[in-house]
Amino acid sequence: MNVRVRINQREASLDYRQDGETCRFRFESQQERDALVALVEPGVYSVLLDGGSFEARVEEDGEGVCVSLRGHRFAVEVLDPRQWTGGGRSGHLRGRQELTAPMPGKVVRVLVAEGDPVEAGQGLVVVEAMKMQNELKAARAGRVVSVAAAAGATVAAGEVLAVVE
Amino acid sequence: MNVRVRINQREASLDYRQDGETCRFRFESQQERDALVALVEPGVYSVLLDGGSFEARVEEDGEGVCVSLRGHRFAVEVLDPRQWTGGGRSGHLRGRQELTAPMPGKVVRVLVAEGDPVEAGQGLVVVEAMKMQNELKAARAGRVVSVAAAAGATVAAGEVLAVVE
Amino acid sequence: MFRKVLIANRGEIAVRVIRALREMGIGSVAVYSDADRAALHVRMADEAARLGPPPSSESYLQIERILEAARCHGADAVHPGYGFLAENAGFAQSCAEAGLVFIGPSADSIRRMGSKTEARRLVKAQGVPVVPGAERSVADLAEARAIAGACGYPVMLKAAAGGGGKGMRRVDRPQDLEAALRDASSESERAFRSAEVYIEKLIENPRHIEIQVLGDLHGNLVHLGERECSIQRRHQKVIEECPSPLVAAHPEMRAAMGEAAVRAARAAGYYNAGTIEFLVDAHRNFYFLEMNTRLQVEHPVTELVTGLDLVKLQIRVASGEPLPFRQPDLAWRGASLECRVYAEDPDHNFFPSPGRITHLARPSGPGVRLDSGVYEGFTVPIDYDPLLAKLAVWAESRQEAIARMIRALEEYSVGGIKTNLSFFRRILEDREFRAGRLHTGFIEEFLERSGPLDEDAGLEAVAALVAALYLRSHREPNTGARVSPAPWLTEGRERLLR
Amino acid sequence: MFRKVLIANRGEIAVRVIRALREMGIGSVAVYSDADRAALHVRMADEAARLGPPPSSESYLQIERILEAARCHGADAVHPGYGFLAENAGFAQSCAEAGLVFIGPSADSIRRMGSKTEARRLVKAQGVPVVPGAERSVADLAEARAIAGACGYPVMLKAAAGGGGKGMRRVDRPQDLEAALRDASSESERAFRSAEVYIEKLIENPRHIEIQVLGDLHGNLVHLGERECSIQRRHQKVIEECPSPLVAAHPEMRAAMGEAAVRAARAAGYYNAGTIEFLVDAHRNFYFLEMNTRLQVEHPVTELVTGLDLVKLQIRVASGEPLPFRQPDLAWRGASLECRVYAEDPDHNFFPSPGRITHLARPSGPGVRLDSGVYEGFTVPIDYDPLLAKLAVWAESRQEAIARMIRALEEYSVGGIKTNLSFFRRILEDREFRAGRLHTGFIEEFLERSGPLDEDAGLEAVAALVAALYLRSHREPNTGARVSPAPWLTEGRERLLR
Repeated sequence: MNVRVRINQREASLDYRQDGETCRFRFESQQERDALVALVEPGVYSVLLDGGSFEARVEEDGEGVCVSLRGHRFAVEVLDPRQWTGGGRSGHLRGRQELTAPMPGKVVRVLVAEGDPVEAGQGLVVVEAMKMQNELKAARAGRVVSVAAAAGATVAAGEVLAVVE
Repeated sequence: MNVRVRINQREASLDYRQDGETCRFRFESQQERDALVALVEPGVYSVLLDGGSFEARVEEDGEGVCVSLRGHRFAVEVLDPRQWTGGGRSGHLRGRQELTAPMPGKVVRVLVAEGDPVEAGQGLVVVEAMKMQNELKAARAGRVVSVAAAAGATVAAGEVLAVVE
Repeated sequence: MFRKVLIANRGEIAVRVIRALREMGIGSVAVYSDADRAALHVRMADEAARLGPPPSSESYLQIERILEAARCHGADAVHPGYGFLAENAGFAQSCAEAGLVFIGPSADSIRRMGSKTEARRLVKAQGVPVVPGAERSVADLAEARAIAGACGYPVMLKAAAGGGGKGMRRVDRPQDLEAALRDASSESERAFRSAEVYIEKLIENPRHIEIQVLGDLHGNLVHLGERECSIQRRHQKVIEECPSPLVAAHPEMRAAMGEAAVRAARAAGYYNAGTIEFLVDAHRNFYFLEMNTRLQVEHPVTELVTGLDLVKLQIRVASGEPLPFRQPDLAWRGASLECRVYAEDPDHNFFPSPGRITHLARPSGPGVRLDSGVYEGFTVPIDYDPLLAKLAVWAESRQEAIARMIRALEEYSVGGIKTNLSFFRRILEDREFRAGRLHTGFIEEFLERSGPLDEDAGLEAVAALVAALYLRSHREPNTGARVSPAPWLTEGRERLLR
Repeated sequence: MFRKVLIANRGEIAVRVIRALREMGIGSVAVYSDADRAALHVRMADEAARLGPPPSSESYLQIERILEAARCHGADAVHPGYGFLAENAGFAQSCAEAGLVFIGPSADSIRRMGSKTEARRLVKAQGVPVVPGAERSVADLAEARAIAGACGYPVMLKAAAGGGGKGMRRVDRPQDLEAALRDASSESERAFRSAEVYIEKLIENPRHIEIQVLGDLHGNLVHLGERECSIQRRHQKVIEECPSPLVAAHPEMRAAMGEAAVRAARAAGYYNAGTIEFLVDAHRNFYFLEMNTRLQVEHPVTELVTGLDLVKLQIRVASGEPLPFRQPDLAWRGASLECRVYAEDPDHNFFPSPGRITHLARPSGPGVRLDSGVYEGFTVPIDYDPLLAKLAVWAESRQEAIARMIRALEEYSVGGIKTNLSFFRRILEDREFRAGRLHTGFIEEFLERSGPLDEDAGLEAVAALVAALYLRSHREPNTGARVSPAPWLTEGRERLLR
């Protein structure tokens, strides 16, 4: 199976075929190699490759997965080759920032209003969760096009609080 | 729901009805009481009853379950009231002993032959498992009616090795 | 000795106390809010009593309900843990009035040390050095300006009733004072129900070194040595250790600080376990900061090095037993470190991350101690502090303890929620940390100077392969376009950690 | 120091060694049989090499394959653990010839101490007391009869190459000698590939107390105090502790036995870690039993009390470093106990119980150390020793350590297979055990005198309710008759445990 993957923001090719525990694969232009892969616990793979023993823990992370491996973490998405057109999509979203609540909590203060210009790093909304106040900041300069958050409101993780363009 | 249970060889009645986390129940002739029951992990129940906190771990054990509770273990079967006729069945099997392998292993020696009389406690078959030799003994006196085990054979847990009547 | 003790707390500290009680043959009564019905402390206790809805104001801070639970369950003593009501003199008083032994100091000691300004006056009178600043809370902005001006900027604003870093603000310039005063007061009001704030001279890059003290009801009072807690983020301790690398290099400091701590505690008529926190400047001068009139989160590092069990000793002295040792009997062996494992996302500005723990692998083996309040399948509530567990190690030397901690962290993983586990390793491998050059601004400096982790191309190939195998078995064949992570989050992450 | 070490073992001891290597920054190479592809030691090691099919004769005992793996992976040393090839002089020799450092004593020391009869001669010549008996293996039944008659019955038959209780038989009467000799020889042949057996006078109800020794390549040799291992079943240690309650009551014994142990080890030119086992009679006379020329299963209790890391010290001295301390530097603090957790059914005559672990709850918290070789989901193979894990605790006193162990055992549960976890608690709560009146026949006596556990009617009600709730959600409505457990098993269980 030949797929393209995006690994920590970088795109790469992966060709692999599985035959029982053995997995013959080629990553990018590296040599073709045989890995022995065993699923030892749900989401945990033991990989023996070139004599090395690697334990990889996979967790769902949005649309992709997060692979923890020897203290390193890799965000990996497997891209559908039929849909992949070479990065046009991410450009499409570039101008728009959706400020989402990173965790469930309570809105303590809204620091901006619709139409306000904001600078990169400017605080937009303060959310309290787990006894800590957390200021959510703008990643880039822009203008606030909408504010969905209201002081005192309870918000769920991922809920859009404001949009900046 | 009114059921009969067999708990550590003793038969008893249990009447219970569940309403969310609350479980109103009566065991034998005890008072009717409310327990708060939460399934906290697969097979693990947290029970709050009369102010006490009880953690019960349930494991499948043959046809019944084994409940571990504060260092005690209870073998519990819930008996189908339609089938339960008062102990006639266990009497039916009383004369026959099936010697089964309690664990997978290898038969090292067979110490008796068909037709041999055996005494209670007499060794019948030696099975090796996990680097230890284990002598399986007769629970009661009787006569060997069949021997299924052969030295050198690999046996599975529960496999019948010999029958004594 | 007590027959039954109610633990007026939750999480890992409630579990810690239950374990001690069990080993002492004393019954334990847990209390819980509706968010904690299935929490580990409820599962482990002998008995349990519901307090109320999830918010701590309606449950763990409800003094009357806690006393009622103690009555119903026939408890004869109460252990407050840390946080919640642990430093609430009114609670200690109410326990006494209800005929319950409060396992901690007297209400009077809590009151005297609980007011940071009174505590300053008290210990200063005993000749214990204090940070220059005001001896009382500021009345208004004008007074604050005057005091700050007299100390000289930068200054620190601190909640008079405070602790745990809440209600604290650093002020570098006069024009920032007003906003900082407002923020500190309101945070203090929320956290401690007191808006009182006082001002101290800010000591630049101090070390935070504290002394554990322990006293009985018979006038015996000893110190159990120091802990260094300079590794903090937003005034919250993150990594603690014993011995302090500074004290290890200058052993005379332990006796000097210990003696000052005992003097300070004695001035407050102190008994049971308590901690005197000091700031230490670049010249190894130490200044009284505050006293925590309770067990500390980081007490395990002292236990590992002294071989004592502080919770059992708390219970023993509360029941009237004399301390079983005197100062010269104490000995410190080896080195210990503790990491506080929080439900927070280190890759995303340490935002809290409550939720269900879907996977939990826990470290063990030689020299590893895990005090955890959670289990696989537990839902970490949004309502309380995000502390999940404390991972402590002991080894013969600090360098070995660091290596052991890194090994233990490799064995530790929590799935379903984010934790700061990966962050510890980065600090523990830092050259400055290893050299013991610590100060309370360490983490901020570290975050600024440390770049992104190097990625290993060999590991990348394995990660890609495993991800592909996982996704093939966990996902429907994909026919539509995937949504990429919001550029917002990605860029915010990069910027914030730079 | 070494760059990479191959661990020629499996299970908890392989995990133990890997942890030490990781903390020392040394690479680790695991080896595995096909039954252990997914075993914890393979998962945790940096590298792994397959040896062969499950039977140990085709995998963990395959010297050539192990050496080949070490070569392929570039290991420069081999740690043998315990069991398998740990006391195989030929293996130590082969390692040396292959240019690999064997982390243990010289092949020559193993050989001299490995022959129990030569060891007796060797240490006797140094004035170390030995149990009366033959200095060499018995040639035939006639000679055996003569020696046994001279010693006086009862006598013990022991494998000359033995260890771990295999190839041992107690003989009470002359007429039992022939069968016992045959059994002991064949068991020894299977276990050690040597049918040689020797005879010793049986000391009635002795205590088993052993001394840990440690030596470097520069002639330094110290003892690390004693361990008492009197709690045995079928000559397999079950619970070990340090200090020995007997030695704690008679402190002069530690120095006397330690000095004898060092003398015995020195006679064999010993270096690295080893253990001199003694039997101690009712008059506190001690007799050399044998030397184990390797790390012991029960080494953690010594580590917890001395604060030393025996595996790291083994590695250090093997690499040529001198011992970092001398005899007077050593100190013992507190008390430690260890329980060996086996996959066996204590309610059913301790039959082995391999299989898949469907559930695993592990103890932790203050003073608890778990050295485990398994995880939830692992299938315990039928091919090896049933040791799953070792649970050790440390506390300030023996009584506190016992209470702590009971607490830890309550937190520990293994599902899917049977274990002896419930059995420990019964022993730990026994009055004789608590009083420290131990001897190697303790468990047999205990099983005879202890009745069935009292059942608590209050708990019965809870158990019945939970079982009903569980079965309703896990079973199809039951329409046919259930099969009751075979009367065979039920009655066998009752009888055997009485």
